[in-house]
Amino acid sequence: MSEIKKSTRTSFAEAIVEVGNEYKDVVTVAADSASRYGDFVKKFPERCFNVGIAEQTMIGVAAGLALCGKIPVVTSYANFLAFRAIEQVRVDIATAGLDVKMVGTDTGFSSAWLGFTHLALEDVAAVRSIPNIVIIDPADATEAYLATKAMFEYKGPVYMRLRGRKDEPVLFGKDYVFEIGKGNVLREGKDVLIISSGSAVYESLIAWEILRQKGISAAVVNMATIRPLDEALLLEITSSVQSVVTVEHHNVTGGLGSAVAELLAEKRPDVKLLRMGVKDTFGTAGSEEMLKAYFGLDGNAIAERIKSFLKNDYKSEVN
Amino acid sequence: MAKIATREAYGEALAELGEEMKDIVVLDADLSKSTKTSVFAKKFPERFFNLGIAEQNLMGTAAGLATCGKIPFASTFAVFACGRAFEQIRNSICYPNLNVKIAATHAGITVGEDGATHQSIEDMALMRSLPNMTVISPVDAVETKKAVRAAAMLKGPVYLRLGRHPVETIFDDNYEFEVGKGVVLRDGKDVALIATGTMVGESLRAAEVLAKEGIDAMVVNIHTIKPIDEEAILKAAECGAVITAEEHSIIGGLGSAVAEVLIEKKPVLIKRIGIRDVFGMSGKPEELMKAYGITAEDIVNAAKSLLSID
Amino acid sequence: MNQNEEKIKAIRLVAERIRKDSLWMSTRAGTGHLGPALSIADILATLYVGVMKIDPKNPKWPDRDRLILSKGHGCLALYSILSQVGFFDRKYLGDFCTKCDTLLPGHPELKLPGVEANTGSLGHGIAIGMGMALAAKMDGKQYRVFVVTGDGELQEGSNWEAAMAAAHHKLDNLVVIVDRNRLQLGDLTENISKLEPLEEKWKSFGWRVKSINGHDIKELLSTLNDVPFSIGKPSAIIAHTVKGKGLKIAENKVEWHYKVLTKEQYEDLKEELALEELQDE
Amino acid sequence: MLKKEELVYLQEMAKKIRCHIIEMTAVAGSGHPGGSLSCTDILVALYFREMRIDPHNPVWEDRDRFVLSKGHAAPALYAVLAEKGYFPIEELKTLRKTGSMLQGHPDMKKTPGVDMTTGSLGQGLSAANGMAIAGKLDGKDYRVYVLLGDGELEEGQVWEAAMAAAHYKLDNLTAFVDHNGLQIDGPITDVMSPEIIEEKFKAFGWHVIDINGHDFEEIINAIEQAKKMKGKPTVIVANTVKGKGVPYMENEVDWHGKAPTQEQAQEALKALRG
Repeated sequence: MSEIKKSTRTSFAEAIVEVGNEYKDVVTVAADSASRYGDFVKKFPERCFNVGIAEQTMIGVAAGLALCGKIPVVTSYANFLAFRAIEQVRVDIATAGLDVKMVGTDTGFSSAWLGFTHLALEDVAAVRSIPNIVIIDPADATEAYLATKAMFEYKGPVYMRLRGRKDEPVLFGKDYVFEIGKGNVLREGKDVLIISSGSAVYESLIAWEILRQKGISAAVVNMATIRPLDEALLLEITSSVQSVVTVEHHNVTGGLGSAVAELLAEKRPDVKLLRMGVKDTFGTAGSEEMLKAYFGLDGNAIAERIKSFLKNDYKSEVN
Repeated sequence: MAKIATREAYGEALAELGEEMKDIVVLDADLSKSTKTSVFAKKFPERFFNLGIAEQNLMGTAAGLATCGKIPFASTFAVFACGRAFEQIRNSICYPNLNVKIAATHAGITVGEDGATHQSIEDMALMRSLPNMTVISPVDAVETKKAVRAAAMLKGPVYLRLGRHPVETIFDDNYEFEVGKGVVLRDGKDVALIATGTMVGESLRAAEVLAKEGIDAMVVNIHTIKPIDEEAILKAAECGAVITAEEHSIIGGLGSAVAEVLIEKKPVLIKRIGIRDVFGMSGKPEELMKAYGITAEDIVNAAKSLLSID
Repeated sequence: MNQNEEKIKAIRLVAERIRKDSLWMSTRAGTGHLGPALSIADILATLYVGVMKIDPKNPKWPDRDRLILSKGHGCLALYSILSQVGFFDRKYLGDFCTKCDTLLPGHPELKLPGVEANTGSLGHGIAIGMGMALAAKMDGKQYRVFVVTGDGELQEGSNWEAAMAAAHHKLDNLVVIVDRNRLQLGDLTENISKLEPLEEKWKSFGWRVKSINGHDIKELLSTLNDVPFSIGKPSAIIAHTVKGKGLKIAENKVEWHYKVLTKEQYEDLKEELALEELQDE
Repeated sequence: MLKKEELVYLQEMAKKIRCHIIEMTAVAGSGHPGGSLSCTDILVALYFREMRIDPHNPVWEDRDRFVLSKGHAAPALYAVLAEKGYFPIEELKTLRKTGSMLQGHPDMKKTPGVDMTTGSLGQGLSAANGMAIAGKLDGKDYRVYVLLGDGELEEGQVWEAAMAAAHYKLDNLTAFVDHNGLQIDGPITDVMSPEIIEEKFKAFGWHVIDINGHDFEEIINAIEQAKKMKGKPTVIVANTVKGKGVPYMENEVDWHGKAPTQEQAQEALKALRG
């Protein structure tokens, strides 16, 4: 891991300008959220629309633009996009499979201080309940940049989770490859498989290091695409690694953990699974670091939980 | 046995409860005739509020009433309740843990001809993702009545999932209902059929077919999706093979809840029966159940294929 | 007869056919929203025959005018008019809610040629139409977007979000036609949540408004061909209509929002209304 | 008419509240000072002159209710509640800290005196409607106040609720619009104009009063007028200045959601204390 820090929102803003150069049909629709598009707004003012604080209209307008051959990008706080406007996302965009890119920001703990209304911990669950939508949760700025570009190479609705304005560690270098629907093995290991996405990946890597020092060999997979889930990769790894832990900065219900549980329950009932995430409770206010610790989802806490998970009879585990 | 839609039972139950509990108020968004809150409205017009086609305001108003000690029942179709007003339910009702009951009708694909926009196959997933929410999906008219009463007594937000289409009445009045407690309807040892709502009837039928073929199936009614009865599920899993059945997406509802419990506590063979991550479409309820593979026959086939793997 | 009168006569015939088709489709299927389809028959007939620039042989023609039926439950009328102007063969009308995965479901979907948006959930149409109107402005295209909404539908806040935004973006290529039949599923709109003064509401949101008789083809034609009423402003037309128009037992009756004729009733009315045989030969 | 000493009392209180807002957000290192300062005088008029409340019994059934629909102005509400005695003034320093009773947006389960959880714009008026309906239902004479932002009027739910409030003739409900003209992306008239606000509410069946939101005399007269209005809810469109009282914040959109540094806070306090 390098010392460089950058926010996923910054690299999204950079990538979207390049995408704008490349694809003339890309337009942005904002709901009082235009700043997230960075220089795109300055560079292509005629391709930017702001509908005000009206997220439902933002989605509807994007659908109309898509129906006229545009490739709209919408963005807002994940909560207002995936909660306030969820029915519009479902009916206007998903039922028709429209080519609209939806970017929810400030997910996980990154809206920290704003309190629970802005803490998006159920957005993946909400979007995943709706058919047709690809869901991407990039681990760092590099991946956010690549994913932003990749979603325009894909035709159809995409929901991407970004975080706040705060800079965060850059995990991946120039050689990193992102492909929709493919998990990336970041660390090989044989004792336990850690699957995570988004900001939880960084913490999982810290946990990996702590575990390594204790002589535990963990594999770490970055599952940036939560749907479609990279089933082939998981089935391959779990044919030899029998203990699996999912880590997400999201509610344990409905998100990555559930997706993995659904797969393994049906295909690998011999595997033991521990789902780590926010345990079916609402968020609270605090800095991102504080909240990670508060919910037991920072590197230390993850390592501790995995140690006891491996030690104990997993049947008595209550995550 | 007589077929009665669970929404009919809901309307009657509300009208009865209204007599006993003066704090109950009922809100609707222009669908009172369909959701059957009209029965209550006729009896207690001063405690009934139609807010027009405005579901977000429906939930917000219910929240406000709850802060003043009322027990609001807010009704509309499941798609609008859980979809259009999702954020309002999250922020104005669940987070403050207000005593609001959301009784949504027309859930599932058996809504029929209205088609995809009106067929709610994600509602349980959405409601289950919200902390503080209790999610109940009753089987028939009898269970619905008991569930409505239980919801009124329970303090905190409750989501009641009701259907449009008449369904067979399975239980009699002696049936005992308790929020959060699964009910074993048929004992068995080879495979456990864990079902909710309309799929309980299909599962019982499937169990009969399986019995004829020498397969002893257990049938468990999980009417409360959240909090889920882990004990009942773990007990059912002793069969060694589990099938979940729901008229809902296999993502996020009963199937996911059971998978989550079992993979962590007692891994066994599982097969989830439900809508396989696609939208609904127009058609007659029975045709649709067939088209989406959620009939007794599908359960039978799933059971057989699970057991042959064994 | 001058040209205009001829056109009006032709439109009237098309509107009559919409009504007959709606009765035919819904009776056969035993389901459907009849009342709200009958109230918009004249509006849709006028738009498709006398106003809109379309090419049914090329349903995706980029320069076409668009129509979004925001009150998607009125789709019986839409299906009829789309088949009448040639988007698809009339024989498919028999598929309305009679077979699984039909192209003609209970609410309109894009898979049917001529349908411009998936609707059925109220309060979505104006925002989608607004997106289309924005696209036209961007691309320097001349097409217009017509959105037909119900009146009760205007209780949804999403309409007012979109109305505010359309005015802000000066979308004079966007036209909303409100089917003001004064009834919604449960009751009179004014008993459920008062909409009046409706004209004032649109005006206060920055739209130009006209109120007309939604069954008077002549008035419909002249008003619809007169949009935009003002350069730089979106136009709203409040079309006063009768729910169930043309079917005496259904007119102004709230229960006919979602009710259809029985086959017996249909046979009884067949002669009087010159309806088609229910069964295909 | 406001007596001279009453006016001075309210003005002094408003000054105090504004100082709290600056201090709180500076300590928290985040928060929304601009929109808190613009609505301070309205809150002071309500809590220190108008509302029937009992800080020792925050859940008193007959109390007047207040819903801060523009929940991001929480610092203003917290400062008022603390000065009113709902909780110790010391608590204000814990704003936005993990475990604090003072969340980034108002939380009725955590903070005594907060009548409704808010923070997601557009939702407060609906909840206020519910409270007003309950009041009518129970034959109680309490009144319900709700404060909306002007940008917030862009949310459709506000108009759903506005329509319903008029339909139910909720004359026990009074809404304020904090008309400061700015939202995150810029002036409301550039981003998405909700103008003309007065005409919209009139068309939605409300009694409308237009005032200077920093003039106590006008605020209180408007409240009195609203109380006399029968059969209609009243909206008071209060024309305000975002960042009011702190020269470098006034009418500056950047101060919507940014906390002052300690130095900036000192400068602000100096200006406020005059």
